Amino acid sequence: SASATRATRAVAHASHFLACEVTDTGGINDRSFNASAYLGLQLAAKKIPGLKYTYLSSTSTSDYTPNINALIAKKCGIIITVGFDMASATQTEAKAHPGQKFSIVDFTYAPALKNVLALHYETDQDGFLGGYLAAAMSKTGKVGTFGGQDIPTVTIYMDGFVAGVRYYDMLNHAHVVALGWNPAKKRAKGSFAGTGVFTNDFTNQGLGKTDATTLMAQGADVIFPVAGSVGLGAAAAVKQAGPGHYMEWVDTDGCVSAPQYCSLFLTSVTKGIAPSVEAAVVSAAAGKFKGGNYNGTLANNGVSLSPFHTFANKVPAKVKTELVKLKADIIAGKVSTDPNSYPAS
Amino acid sequence: MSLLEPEGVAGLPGSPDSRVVTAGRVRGMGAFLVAIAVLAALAFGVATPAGAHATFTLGAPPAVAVAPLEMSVRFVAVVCALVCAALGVLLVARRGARGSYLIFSLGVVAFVWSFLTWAARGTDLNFVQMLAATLISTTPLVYGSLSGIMCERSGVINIAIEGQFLAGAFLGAMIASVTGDLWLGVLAGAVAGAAFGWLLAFLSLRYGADQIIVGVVIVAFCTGLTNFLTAQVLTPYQATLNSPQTFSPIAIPLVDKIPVVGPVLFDQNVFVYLAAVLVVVVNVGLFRTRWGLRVRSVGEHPHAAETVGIHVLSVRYRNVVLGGLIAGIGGASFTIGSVGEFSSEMTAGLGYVALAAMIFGRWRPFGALGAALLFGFSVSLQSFLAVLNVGIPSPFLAMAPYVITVAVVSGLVGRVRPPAADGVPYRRE
Amino acid sequence: MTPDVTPGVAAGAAGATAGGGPEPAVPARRNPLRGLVEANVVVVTALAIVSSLLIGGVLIIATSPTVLHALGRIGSSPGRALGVAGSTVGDAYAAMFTGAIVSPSGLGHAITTGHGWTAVLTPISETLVSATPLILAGLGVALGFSTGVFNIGAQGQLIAGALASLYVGFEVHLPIGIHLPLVVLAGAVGGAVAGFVPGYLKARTGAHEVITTIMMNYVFLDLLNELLATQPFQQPGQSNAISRSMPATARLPHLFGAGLRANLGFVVALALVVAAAWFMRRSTSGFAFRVIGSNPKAGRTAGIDVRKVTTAVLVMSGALAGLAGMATLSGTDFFLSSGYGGNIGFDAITVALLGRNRPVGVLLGALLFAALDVGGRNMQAATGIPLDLAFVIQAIIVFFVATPALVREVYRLRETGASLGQVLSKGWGG
Amino acid sequence: MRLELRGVTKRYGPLVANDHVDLTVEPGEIHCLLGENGAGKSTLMNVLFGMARADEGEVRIDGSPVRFADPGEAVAHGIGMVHQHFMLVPVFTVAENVVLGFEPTRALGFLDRRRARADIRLLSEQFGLEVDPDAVVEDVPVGVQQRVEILKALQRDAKLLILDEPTAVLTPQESEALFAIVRSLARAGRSVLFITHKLKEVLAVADRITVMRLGRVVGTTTASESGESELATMMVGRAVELVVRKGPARPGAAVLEISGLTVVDERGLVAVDGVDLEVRAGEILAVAGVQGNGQTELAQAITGLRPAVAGSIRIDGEELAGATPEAAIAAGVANVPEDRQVDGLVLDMAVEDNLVLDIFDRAPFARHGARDLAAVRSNAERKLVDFDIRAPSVLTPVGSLSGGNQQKVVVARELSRPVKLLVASQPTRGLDVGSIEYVHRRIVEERDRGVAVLIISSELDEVLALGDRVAVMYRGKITGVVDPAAGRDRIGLMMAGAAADPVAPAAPPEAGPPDRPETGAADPPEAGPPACPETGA
Ligand SMILES: Nc1ncnc2c1ncn2[C@@H]1O[C@H](COP(=O)(O)OP(=O)(O)OP(=O)(O)O)[C@@H](O)[C@H]1O
Ligand SMILES: Nc1ncnc2c1ncn2[C@@H]1O[C@H](COP(=O)(O)OP(=O)(O)OP(=O)(O)O)[C@@H](O)[C@H]1O
Ligand SMILES: [Mg+2]
Ligand SMILES: [Mg+2]
Repeated sequence: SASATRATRAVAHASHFLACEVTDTGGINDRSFNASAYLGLQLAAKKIPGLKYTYLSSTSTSDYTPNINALIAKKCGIIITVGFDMASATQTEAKAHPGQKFSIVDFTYAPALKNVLALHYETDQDGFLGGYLAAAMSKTGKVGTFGGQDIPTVTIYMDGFVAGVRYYDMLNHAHVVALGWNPAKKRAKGSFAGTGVFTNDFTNQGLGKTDATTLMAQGADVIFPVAGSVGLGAAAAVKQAGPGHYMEWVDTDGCVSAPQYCSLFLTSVTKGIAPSVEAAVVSAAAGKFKGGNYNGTLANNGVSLSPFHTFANKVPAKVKTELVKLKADIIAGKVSTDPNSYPAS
Repeated sequence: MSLLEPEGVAGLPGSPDSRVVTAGRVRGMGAFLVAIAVLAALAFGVATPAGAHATFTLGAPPAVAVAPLEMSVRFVAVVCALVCAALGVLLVARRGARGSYLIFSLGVVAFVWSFLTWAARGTDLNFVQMLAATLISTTPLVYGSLSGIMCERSGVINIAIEGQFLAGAFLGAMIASVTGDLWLGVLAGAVAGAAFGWLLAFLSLRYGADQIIVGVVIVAFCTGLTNFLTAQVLTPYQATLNSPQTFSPIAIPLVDKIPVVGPVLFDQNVFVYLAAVLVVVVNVGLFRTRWGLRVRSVGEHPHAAETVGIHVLSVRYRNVVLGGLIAGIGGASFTIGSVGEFSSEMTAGLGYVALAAMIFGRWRPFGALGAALLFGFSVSLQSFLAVLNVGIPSPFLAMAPYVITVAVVSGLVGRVRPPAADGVPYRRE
Repeated sequence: MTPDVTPGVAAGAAGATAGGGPEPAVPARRNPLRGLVEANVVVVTALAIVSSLLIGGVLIIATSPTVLHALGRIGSSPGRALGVAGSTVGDAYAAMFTGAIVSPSGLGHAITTGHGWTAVLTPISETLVSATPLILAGLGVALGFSTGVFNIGAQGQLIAGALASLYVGFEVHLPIGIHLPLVVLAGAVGGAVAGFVPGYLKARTGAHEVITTIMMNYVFLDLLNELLATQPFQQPGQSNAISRSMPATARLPHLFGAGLRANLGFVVALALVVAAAWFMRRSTSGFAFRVIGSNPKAGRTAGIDVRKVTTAVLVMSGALAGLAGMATLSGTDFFLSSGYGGNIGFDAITVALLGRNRPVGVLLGALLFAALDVGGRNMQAATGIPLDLAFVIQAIIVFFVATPALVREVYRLRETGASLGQVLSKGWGG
Repeated sequence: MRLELRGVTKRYGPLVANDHVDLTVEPGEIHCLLGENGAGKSTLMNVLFGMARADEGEVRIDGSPVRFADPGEAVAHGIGMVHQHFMLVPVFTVAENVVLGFEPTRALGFLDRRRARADIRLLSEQFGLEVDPDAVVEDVPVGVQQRVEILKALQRDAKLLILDEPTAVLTPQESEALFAIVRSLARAGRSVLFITHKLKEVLAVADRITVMRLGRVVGTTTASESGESELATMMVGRAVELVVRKGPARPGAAVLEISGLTVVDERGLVAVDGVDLEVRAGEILAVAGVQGNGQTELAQAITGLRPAVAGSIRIDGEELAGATPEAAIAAGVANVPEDRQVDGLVLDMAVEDNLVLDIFDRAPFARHGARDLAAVRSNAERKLVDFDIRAPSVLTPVGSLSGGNQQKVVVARELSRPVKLLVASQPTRGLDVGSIEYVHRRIVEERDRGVAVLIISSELDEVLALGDRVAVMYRGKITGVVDPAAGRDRIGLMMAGAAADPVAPAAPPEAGPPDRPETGAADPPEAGPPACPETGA
């Protein structure tokens, strides 16, 4: 945010547009959605010269409303709110200020609101690809995943991952199992309840280390943590476990956000928060903002697998081809990402 | 603690601190063991189908050193229940309290073993790796509680451990990142922790400020400052300022070849070894040396120490700074000993848990180590149970370490006696 | 520590000759405001705030690229460099002030035009809203301290209180006149239950409350997470970890109209400040609490049931923290999610000690903390300087307030009146 | 060593604790320092020992002026001090306490335990101060603690030994043993500065006597030149009655009836062993005994502070065994506890609050849960006058009163409500003669008003002066109840374990059940010389 200060202080020339973000309690450095949304603002600023941006942190849930109000008072062109916790505060303020543009990360309103662009991501789709890749790369026949908290934005990844593993298993009769997440048998719409391994904490990296170690102790050799910066703990554990242990990063491209562990990352299962926030800001700045619900999918690149980076040569060409085909099949709706569509081995 | 008698095992009777172990409590412990033995026999033995087996994998995968061991769940349950019950009866029947905790712990271990076997029925269980997972949470707690012991044995309450952790983690990461030298990072962490130890000493010893206020505020200050600097400085310059290397595990020759535990216990990074060394050093220092005798006298009865020519405030100053230094090294272990970067509030309240471990361990290094191990094991236990999918909702599993600690403290530890002058400001005249 | 007598050297020095007869009386202690109006305290506190702002200013300068850039060229244009530094810091603090108290220009505008009063009052209203849970939880912690009980569990108790309030809020359907008091009561009961556990364990088994309350914080945090994801707490139609909302009859009414968030919770907090002051000073139970806090053995000899008092203290302390949880839920948030409560339970410890464990002190300490919080938010919005700086400044203020001798030394003040640098907490007790 | 103090002045704010004090102690001299509570004796010693800094005046050792910044320097100059409140670390062993600050070490600062133990053995043989180096100090009787303190000083080779009220907690036999040590030290050419309130001791042991009052020296004399009453007058500034004036008791019905009472101490050892006792209205029963023979636990059981393992305690027929302190208070028991600072007072609370500590929640001091502060205030003002409590104001924290006045606060409180039974443990410990006179008079007044009084004291003089009957306690048992006229020697012997009746078997049973917890160093150190037997249990 050093550049933020610079940006706010820079004399506006091209535009007087101000883009703002309210973080949730995780804060701007959470290596997760708050940081990604902020990156979206920075990207937008690069695109539109003179665009200014700023953010307000929330230290508790009761900060949401005053923070939003403070930004409304600052005449922000668009206010990005981050996380489903803020859904009701955002909705209330959006209704009270119909002229104010909002965008909320990780939520969908039904019915959609006119002045809010709700951003939602079907990360089970790329999670599926991640699971497939993990299963294909596993030598032990076991892969593992764990989450930061048992909430839909986390478990949707895990569902997709497990589905991908089971799909691979079904195709190849490889007896690969996914540890750490048991998707619910009956998948109600919008509900992914199941049981699994969670740190119940998004800052204690020691717990991520413990869970990864435990998963590896039970035989997993590819770990997929869905827990923000707690995933770093898992990376440390995977590194300590030595050769033959890999992981997949989540949300952003791990080789960019956690380059020190790039050599461990088969790939990253990413969620396009930054580009979609950037798009929302750019459209608002250009006066083309439209409220409603945005759904990030493989089709619109709202979710995707990152490049293989150091594994570019280690992932067999066959697997690469299969992944490309799978992606197309998922987009086409030919392959389901519901883990319970496939037998659990 | 007797100068002229060998140090008892931590937490065991044999010192004035442990007078509180009463015959009634020992009998209660025995009865408890018998009760859980019955529970194990019924729930894990009788209620389990005869054919259920669990596989014990020993050693670190993928290079498993020892052939897996397959055992009947029912068999393990019955054997463990018998052991547990026998130890319980022993506790009830025997006279005297010496060794009670050891016997009790063995009984509990038997119970836990049968429980784990039951939980792992139909799959496999790597008990050795559980130990490795245990060490993850244990290590920082050991540093934190040793820091507390250093300060409080000299009569100054150090509630600022969490803050010293953060400072050590932050500066350790930053310096290691900038210089590329991990040892400088350790040094920086130590210096950061020591600086806040010094601040605590300066404000509370020199100006008589309330030790707990200063401690609590140091935590608030370090949290705010590291968050502030992370946002202002680290994040924009992540690549140069916040990308340190991390210490790699070092296998200790020979002992790391010990089957089963060797690869787990003796292939750790320097922070783990240092923690172990510090436990011994602090323990020996406190209870066997002139320095320790003086420190403890200052913590128990500063006026008495003063009358024999000991400089109370200098002793306290020195110890509080040393304590901060230890916490700072512990803080560095969060970053350069583990994940290789600083992130906001990454110490996640472990400084406070370390404080609890210190009290739980009765202000003794080995006691605190025991408490930290118990906590670490509880964390790893809940993780294993989650992976084994025992069907307990995850938040309840997450509570386990805390609930276990409360239960143990209430049921077993009871009243603890802090150093008599702990937290009492010393003023001459 | 008794709140009203100053032990130790200072009071002893008030006596004259050895074994002497009646002496000039020590300053009257019945006036609860004594400690506040004493020039010494006011001056020290003011200087503490000023010093902290100065240090905060240094931090702003040291981390602001704009300023550093200008300072880099201080040789060529020193005036400009200093000007940039000064205006950066000045802007930040001005934003803090207008965000927390009042915007002078807005006030002027409102006075001349008669419009825009809501905007003028918003900062104050927000400060009161932020202060409310701090006051309540701070009172709880202070009550414990003055009784020798170290309650680090306000955070967990606050969550327990909020959960209980919420349950009564959505499960019970009654007119507001009955429902709201029930909701408030539920908050107190929830916190009280959470406080009872460590209290009972301490009284019965001697389990140290520092250990048990720290652990219970985590337990309640996890319990909250579990309940948020399950019936009946989870919001229907949601799979997110969000609770149901409080119905209108369970919400604390606004004090100054719907435009301002200040609500009845603050009044409840104020009432409890008065009640707590009365309780500690004038009630027999409060006296028993203080006796046990100072010398439990003498209390026991005098026929006070130490176990009962220990349990009662943690129950009351928990109830107050529970009310803090209720106040935010029922006053402004109306639902719970996993970040609920922020850091209030820990801030409450600082506030209690900053207020020297006296109810009025807690009130003032909480208001100061809240003003810095709210002002810091505005500072971040206006200048981009992270809110965390406000927390750093809070901490430095407390450092100074807790160390009056240091302030006096720095500013070369003479010591007058009672010394502030006294011991407020009683260590671990054991 | 020749010690001279010249014009030493020490002020605490407006208070002048020492006012131009001159004092000379010759080599080989036993010099007694006398003075009422708060006269400034301890302050003077603190100045001498480097614990307080004099505002004016100088200290000379063997003619050359010295200034001590801290006790370490005083020790280096050959001064040793046994403090009024022992400066021992309770959880350390005897050996650890003795060597603290002066530790024999091996390489790397490791303690040399063997040498420490050997050094202590040697010293204790040399001076006849028997101690068990491995005993934990908090477990040993005060008499032994006293010896440890002296050993500490001797180990540092003190040429001048300061003893601040060393006999306040000792039995006559222990005191005698101490005097023997003191005399032998003096014979060896060491000087001793001896502070005490007990005039008999002064006359028995002192070569010269200096009396202080209100911070000033009022005179120096010798034992042969003066008698008890002269010294008392010099100290207090008025004539003091040294003998309690009391008429014969007129006992009424039994108020306290104890039968078969058994009580255990903290460590689960039997402390009171099947005691039967009866105290009637209007009489004073004094329980004599060396400290640590179960008197403390007896008093605690009667006042509800400690549960009875077996037996019964009845007050006016009402069973109180196992009752709470609250119930005991309600039943009409007043309790002057043994240690006023620990059990009797809340030191940082005001005098007025301490005066209602046990009745604060009753009328007239409270109504409907609210305290009546005016009533509390006026009560305190009355009590200050009635009991001659010297305090700057009723609002002064009681901790800043002198010890004597603190004791008066406790006594005043306990005697300010109608009671049936007064239990007073060591009611005059550490008080000056004037204060003792006063407290004794009040106790007798209570008796004459028909209160049953149980005095527990290790002070033989007090027992003889106050008791209408004397019960002697030894190793948890009452070894006999005798008339005070039986005489000092007889009772003194009984306190040492001799039976009341020469025919009765004298062998007392071992205290302590077989299943006592193993607490390592906690074993009772039986270390007393034959003249002054103590029990560790
Ligand atoms: N640290 C102190 N601060 C203030 N006043 C003190 C301090 N120490 C002693 N005094 C005062 O000095 C006076 C003399 O106290 P000192 O302890 O010397 O009396 P003493 O002669 O030893 O009495 P006693 O016989 O009760 O032991 C006391 O009245 C006390 O009020
Ligand atoms: N900090 C202090 N402020 C005021 N007075 C003090 C202080 N410290 C000690 N005193 C006073 O100094 C006197 C002597 O202190 P000391 O601790 O020696 O008490 P004491 O000798 O036990 O009294 P006594 O002999 O009467 O029992 C006491 O009257 C005590 O009230
Ligand atoms: Mg004295
Ligand atoms: Mg005295």
